[in-house]
Amino acid sequence: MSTAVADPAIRDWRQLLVDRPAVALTGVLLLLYVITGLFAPGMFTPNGVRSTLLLACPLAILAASQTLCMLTGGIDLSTVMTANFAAYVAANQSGQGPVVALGLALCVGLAVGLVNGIGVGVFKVNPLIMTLGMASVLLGVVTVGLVGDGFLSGSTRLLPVLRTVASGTLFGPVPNNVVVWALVGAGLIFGLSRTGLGRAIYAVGDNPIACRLAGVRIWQVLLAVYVLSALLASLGGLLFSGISGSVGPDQTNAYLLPSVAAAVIGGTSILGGVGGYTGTILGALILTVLNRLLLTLDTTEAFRQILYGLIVLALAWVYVRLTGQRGS
Amino acid sequence: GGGDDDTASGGSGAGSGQSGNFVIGVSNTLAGNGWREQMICSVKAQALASGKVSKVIAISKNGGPTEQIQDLQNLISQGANAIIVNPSDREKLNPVIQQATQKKIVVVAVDQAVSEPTAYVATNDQVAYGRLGAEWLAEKLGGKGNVLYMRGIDGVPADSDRDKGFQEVMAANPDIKIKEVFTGWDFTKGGDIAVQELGSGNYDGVWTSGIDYTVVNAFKTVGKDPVPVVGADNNQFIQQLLDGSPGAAVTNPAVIGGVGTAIALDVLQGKTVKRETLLTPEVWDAEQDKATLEANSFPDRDATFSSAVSVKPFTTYSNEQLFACKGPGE
Amino acid sequence: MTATPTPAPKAEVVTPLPRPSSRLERFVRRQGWVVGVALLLGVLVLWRSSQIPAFGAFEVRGIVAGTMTLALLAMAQTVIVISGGIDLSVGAMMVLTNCIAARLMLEQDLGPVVLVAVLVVVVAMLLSGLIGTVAVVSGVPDIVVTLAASFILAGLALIVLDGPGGGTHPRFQELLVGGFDEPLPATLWLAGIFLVVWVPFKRSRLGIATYAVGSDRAAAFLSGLNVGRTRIAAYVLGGFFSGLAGLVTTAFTGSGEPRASIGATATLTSVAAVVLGGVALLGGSGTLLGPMLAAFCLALIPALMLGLGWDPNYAEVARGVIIIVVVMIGGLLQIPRRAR
Amino acid sequence: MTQPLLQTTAVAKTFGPVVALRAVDLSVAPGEVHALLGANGAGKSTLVKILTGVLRNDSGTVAVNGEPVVLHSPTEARARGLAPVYQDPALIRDLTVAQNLRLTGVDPGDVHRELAAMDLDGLDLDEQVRDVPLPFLRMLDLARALVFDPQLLILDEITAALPPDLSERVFAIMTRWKQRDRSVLFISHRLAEVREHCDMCTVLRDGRNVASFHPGQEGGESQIVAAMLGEASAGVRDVARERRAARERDEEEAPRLVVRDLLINRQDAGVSFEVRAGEVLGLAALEGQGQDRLFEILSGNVRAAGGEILVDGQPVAARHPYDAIRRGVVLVPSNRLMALLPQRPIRENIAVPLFNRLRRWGPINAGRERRQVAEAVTRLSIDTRAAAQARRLSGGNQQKLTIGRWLAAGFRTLLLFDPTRGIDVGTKHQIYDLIRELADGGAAIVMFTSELREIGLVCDRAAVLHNGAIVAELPPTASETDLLTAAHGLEVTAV
Ligand SMILES: Nc1ncnc2c1ncn2[C@@H]1O[C@H](COP(=O)(O)OP(=O)(O)OP(=O)(O)O)[C@@H](O)[C@H]1O
Ligand SMILES: Nc1ncnc2c1ncn2[C@@H]1O[C@H](COP(=O)(O)OP(=O)(O)OP(=O)(O)O)[C@@H](O)[C@H]1O
Ligand SMILES: [Mg+2]
Ligand SMILES: [Mg+2]
Repeated sequence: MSTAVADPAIRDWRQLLVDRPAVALTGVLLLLYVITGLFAPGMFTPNGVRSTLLLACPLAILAASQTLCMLTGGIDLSTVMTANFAAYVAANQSGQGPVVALGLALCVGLAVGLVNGIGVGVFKVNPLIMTLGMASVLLGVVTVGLVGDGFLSGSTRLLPVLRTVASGTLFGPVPNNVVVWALVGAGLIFGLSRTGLGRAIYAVGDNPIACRLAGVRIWQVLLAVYVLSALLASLGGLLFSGISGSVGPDQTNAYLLPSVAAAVIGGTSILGGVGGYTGTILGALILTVLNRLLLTLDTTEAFRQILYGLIVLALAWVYVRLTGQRGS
Repeated sequence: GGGDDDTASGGSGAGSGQSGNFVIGVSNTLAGNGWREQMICSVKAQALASGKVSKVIAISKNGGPTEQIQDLQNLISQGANAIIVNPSDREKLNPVIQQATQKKIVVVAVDQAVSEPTAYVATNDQVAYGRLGAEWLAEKLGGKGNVLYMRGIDGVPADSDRDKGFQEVMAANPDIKIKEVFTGWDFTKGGDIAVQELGSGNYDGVWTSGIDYTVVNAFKTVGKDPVPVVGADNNQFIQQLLDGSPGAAVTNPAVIGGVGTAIALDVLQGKTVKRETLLTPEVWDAEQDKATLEANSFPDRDATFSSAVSVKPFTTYSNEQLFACKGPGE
Repeated sequence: MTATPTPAPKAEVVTPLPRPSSRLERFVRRQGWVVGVALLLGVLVLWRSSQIPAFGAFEVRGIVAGTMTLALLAMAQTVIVISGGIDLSVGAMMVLTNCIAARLMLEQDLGPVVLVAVLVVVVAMLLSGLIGTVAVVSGVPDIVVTLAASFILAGLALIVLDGPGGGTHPRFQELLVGGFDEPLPATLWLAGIFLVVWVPFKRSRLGIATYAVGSDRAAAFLSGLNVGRTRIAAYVLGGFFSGLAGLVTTAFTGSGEPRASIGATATLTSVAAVVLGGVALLGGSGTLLGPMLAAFCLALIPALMLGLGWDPNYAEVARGVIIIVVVMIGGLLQIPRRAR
Repeated sequence: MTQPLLQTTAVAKTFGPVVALRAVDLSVAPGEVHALLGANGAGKSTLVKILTGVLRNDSGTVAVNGEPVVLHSPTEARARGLAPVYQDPALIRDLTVAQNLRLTGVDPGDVHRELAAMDLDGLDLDEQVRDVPLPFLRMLDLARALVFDPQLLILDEITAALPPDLSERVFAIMTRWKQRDRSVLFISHRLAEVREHCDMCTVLRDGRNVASFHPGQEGGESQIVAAMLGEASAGVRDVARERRAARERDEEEAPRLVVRDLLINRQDAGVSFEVRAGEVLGLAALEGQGQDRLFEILSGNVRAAGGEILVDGQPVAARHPYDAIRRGVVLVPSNRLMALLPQRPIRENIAVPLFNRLRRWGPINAGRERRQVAEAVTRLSIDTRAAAQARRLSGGNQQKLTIGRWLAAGFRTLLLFDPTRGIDVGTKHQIYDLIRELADGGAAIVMFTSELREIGLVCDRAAVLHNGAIVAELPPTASETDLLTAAHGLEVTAV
């Protein structure tokens, strides 16, 4: 820990990275995109841009729910199971029309979020354990529902509206689902910085004791966060199913760790109190482009995993170094 | 597996000819997968239709060989007379299967083979699956073009076998350029990869290892015209073919479970049965086999429902029994 | 308590010594949870044995050998949690060591196979120590470091073995997990590791230091401990256990499997076992025995469901609910103690 | 003159923007019991930590027996003959006492011997630390330090938590050490102890040693107090005093906050007092008389064991600080870690209470918020250069933030717990002025202070807390000696 005052230029540069991680991350993203483009020229076509946006969208939405939880110093390990469950329910109930099907899917999110929120907020169960347990419960419920003549068995038909949202094109390289993403993103960015709830979320993550003394009822904030998180997870699951045109009981499982990674890369601290959704958006885009690069390079799955891990670790390390905040 | 058709050495005397109260165990390590669930339903349906079974105990939960070994042990402990197992590994289950046969339990590996000689094996011919689809595609493309080759999971026997059949055909068609990717037999992941590949590359045909309908969807997602896609007999894919997507379905019947059950019951009743039963896939062309496709289209079943619902002469259940998915006494 | 007035009169009052707690009280306070888990395990085993026609060596071996991996992973997680960390890479470490072992042991004689086994455990200890070092040096929270490490280890596993494969010596399998009707080897190994590794460790200065660092890093530092080195040592010991878990997997299945999802599931279950075993996630308390027994309880649930004629997938639900409820109860039990 | 056993020269230490020590010269002779004195936050404990290798000084030198040393760890310090008993017990709660001892490489048998020498051999070393009462933990800490047979025994406020009989045993050890021609560095806020048992004292103020003399001499105690307090800048001081004098008292007004027989701990006698609008009640107490808990109870953070709190005549049974805040009762804790959002900007720090209601979870009126925050910032003249993260602010500015929060949110009764701890003189007086201004604006204020002088500066009345009960109510003009006497639980004769 050097307390010596660094050269002012360096200090400014560091300060910029600390205060505006988005700037640095955008740089990383553009660089990565260009590098990928050199190997896959298709990336520079509208279609290349479009498929990047398309694939980043559900990841970014799952990462949004992770971001919210992490800002309060928690984590949500049940996001992907919630996403799977919700998407499956929507496809399973699509016969009843889009309103009922989507409503039921969001109800899944609401229920999961309420239970998580009550566990974490009211009963003060460690979020890791609470959401881990919840993931286990959901896995069991979904599988039980699927096997034999369970409540989820029977035909699954993707809602046409999800196909339209996921595969339609708004204009140029912009797919329809970016609209949903933009709405969610705008809502989150505005919500986190310009609403009372947003302020409370940061405050609870930064110092729960101070929050309590300032009269903030922490359980309410946590309940809201976990409900929002689960609703976002449901939405992510729905968009996911729209892109692939399929649902499966484990379709988003591979996105659990990337969703955390996107938030970490985006500068959200797992200890709470700092970060935001702008960074997460960039984190999700970076991971998507990185994925594409690794796919193009014909690297093995093995190499991809290793690089993935190293990059997440390196970025987290850089943040801790820059901001001088160390783990407890 | 050997080409000579010995009978399996274990379990043949187990049933001692009596009928009626057999308990059949099922072990599956991919829970909630439509194809696998249908496989289990076909076991139940066949058990019911046979009238010789009192109970089917199905363990369908996610896991690998480690878990499956335990599942098999549990089925042995529960007193099963025959076990239908979709093995998660060719070798690793051998010791526990040996244990089962020592305890006079008939073990039938379905869908994928095990190397244990005391077990019976009923599989779809995966080499033929790879070859037939590839032949269809090569012919469709006139022997040249770019093909997106979407495999399953690297190293899994079924994938290697299919690759063998596929590569045989490709060796004969040197003008076809292939780009190989692995889908992990995951519809979502396969769809993702298809979006990326089709979005930025140019392909004249796609061969899939059964991850088919999400690939067809990907054409719409990236806004390109579909090219011929070789898929499996997934219900949704059949619909897409009927709706005019170019392509062909190569059957990979999930009711192989029912086939295995029929074999197990034969053994239990003292009949002599070949150790290996190999089912040869059929190819259903979108244009030429419309009638077959329509006969095997089940619009109100699941997207991944395997449309080949019976395998004669093994299965004897009705479609209703299969759809009901109820074993004896349920 | 009164302050000394000016001028201080010589104190007449004698402050009484605290009443020493009885052995029983102490035992209940320190080992009560473990005893509870042990009782629960006993009940579950009895229940299971009543469900099936014959409960004998075959069943016992099935339970012990089948759960050994999980029990070892739970131990790995326990050590690291006690030291105040958490390791989301234990499962991936197990997968990696499984793959290394299976690859190197393929078609080897027993001698080399045993050598490989030692080597693999050493590799696991080194890697885990490296992960711990990164966590200590970088100051990045353990959870992020080990999460990233789990990707890296899973990737390495795929490099070692690009698909299911490899093999081992049949004698090695028998030595580690025993034949189908031999519950003894697996049981002896677990008991042996507990007695030979854990008990001396817990009594050693390093063991006490591990608890100290997990309980209160600042106070541990004031007591003259090298906090970083102690934390790394915990990771090394954790690596020892995960390495053993990999070996047991190799022995149990006779081959290697690089699938990452196996590791991820195992990691989460190890955390669950730790929590069920009465080890506080905050660190500094708990024993190795609790999580070990808890792993067995968790593993018995699906079999019990099957015996009840329920879909064994309800076991997942039961597992999740049990974890959450136990943590809630643990939290409630803590309240009166904290108030002291 | 003989060579000092310990000599520090210009030792300095800063924690980020907080300057704990500026330049400290300290010299301890062999065979001397040396007192280290100073107000809260003067830097005593920081110095102890530097002397024992826990912290590294930014500059300056430490010499032991004339040889300059750089200490990297407590173990190294012990090897040099410096053994500490820290202010906070350095025992790990989850371990047994014996395990703790083994950690430090101490044989439990040796400790048992030392304990026996102090007549405490009944202590069971296999007990878990969390189950041993605090005074005995202190004695254990001491016994552990003694095992090292140090040249210099460093005792940081060891007597603060000890009952008189145990304190006596500590003094006996100090005497024994002196007789063996070894030394003790003794830290205490109890001047009587210092006067009676110490040969020399050094007083720290504002991070410097400001005086060194023999405390037992005639007038030693007042000399210590003078050195500790320093000459407060008289001009500013009078502003607060004048304001108070100018206040028109309205005795008819109903009391804002009434506390009746409030039990801080179950066995206490109970606390009773009243505060009116426009009045500042000063609370004086020695360390550990239940003042922290009293404030936590008043602010709704913890529940009382019994008794009654009335706000504007209405009984309040707050289950959460929110309930108290709704009744206008707000707390400024002394520990900024309990009040700050260290990683958030000034603006969010000030605005937290504004969002503690579900109703306020919606969009923020940015303009209004900015105005409210700016007003608080201006009124407290908070330095906003490091506004992006509160943890980058200096200690004084951090403290202002915690008050500014309530200026923005509004309140009727203000609970201030040692609001000027660790703050420099200039800022202190700004805060005194502010307190008076707030009172004049109609607020009722209860202020606990560890600097008795502040009672005379800002308060209208003083209440003295001892052993969980108010033992005296004194006018602000009461001398510090009177306050101190009362704080010790003794009768104050002349007022
Ligand atoms: N780790 C730290 N980080 C930041 N500031 C610190 C730290 N430790 C001490 N300080 C600050 O240094 C100053 C001196 O603190 P120190 O504990 O040495 O005071 P003290 O004289 O021992 O006071 P007391 O009589 O209350 O024990 C205080 O302002 C304190 O807030
Ligand atoms: N890292 C930083 N970045 C920007 N500004 C800083 C930083 N650290 C300190 N400052 C600013 O420099 C000012 C001077 O800091 P310093 O610690 O000297 O204050 P101080 O005189 O001790 O004040 P106080 O009496 O309130 O403690 C602080 O008020 C703060 O706003
Ligand atoms: Mg300062
Ligand atoms: Mg101090």
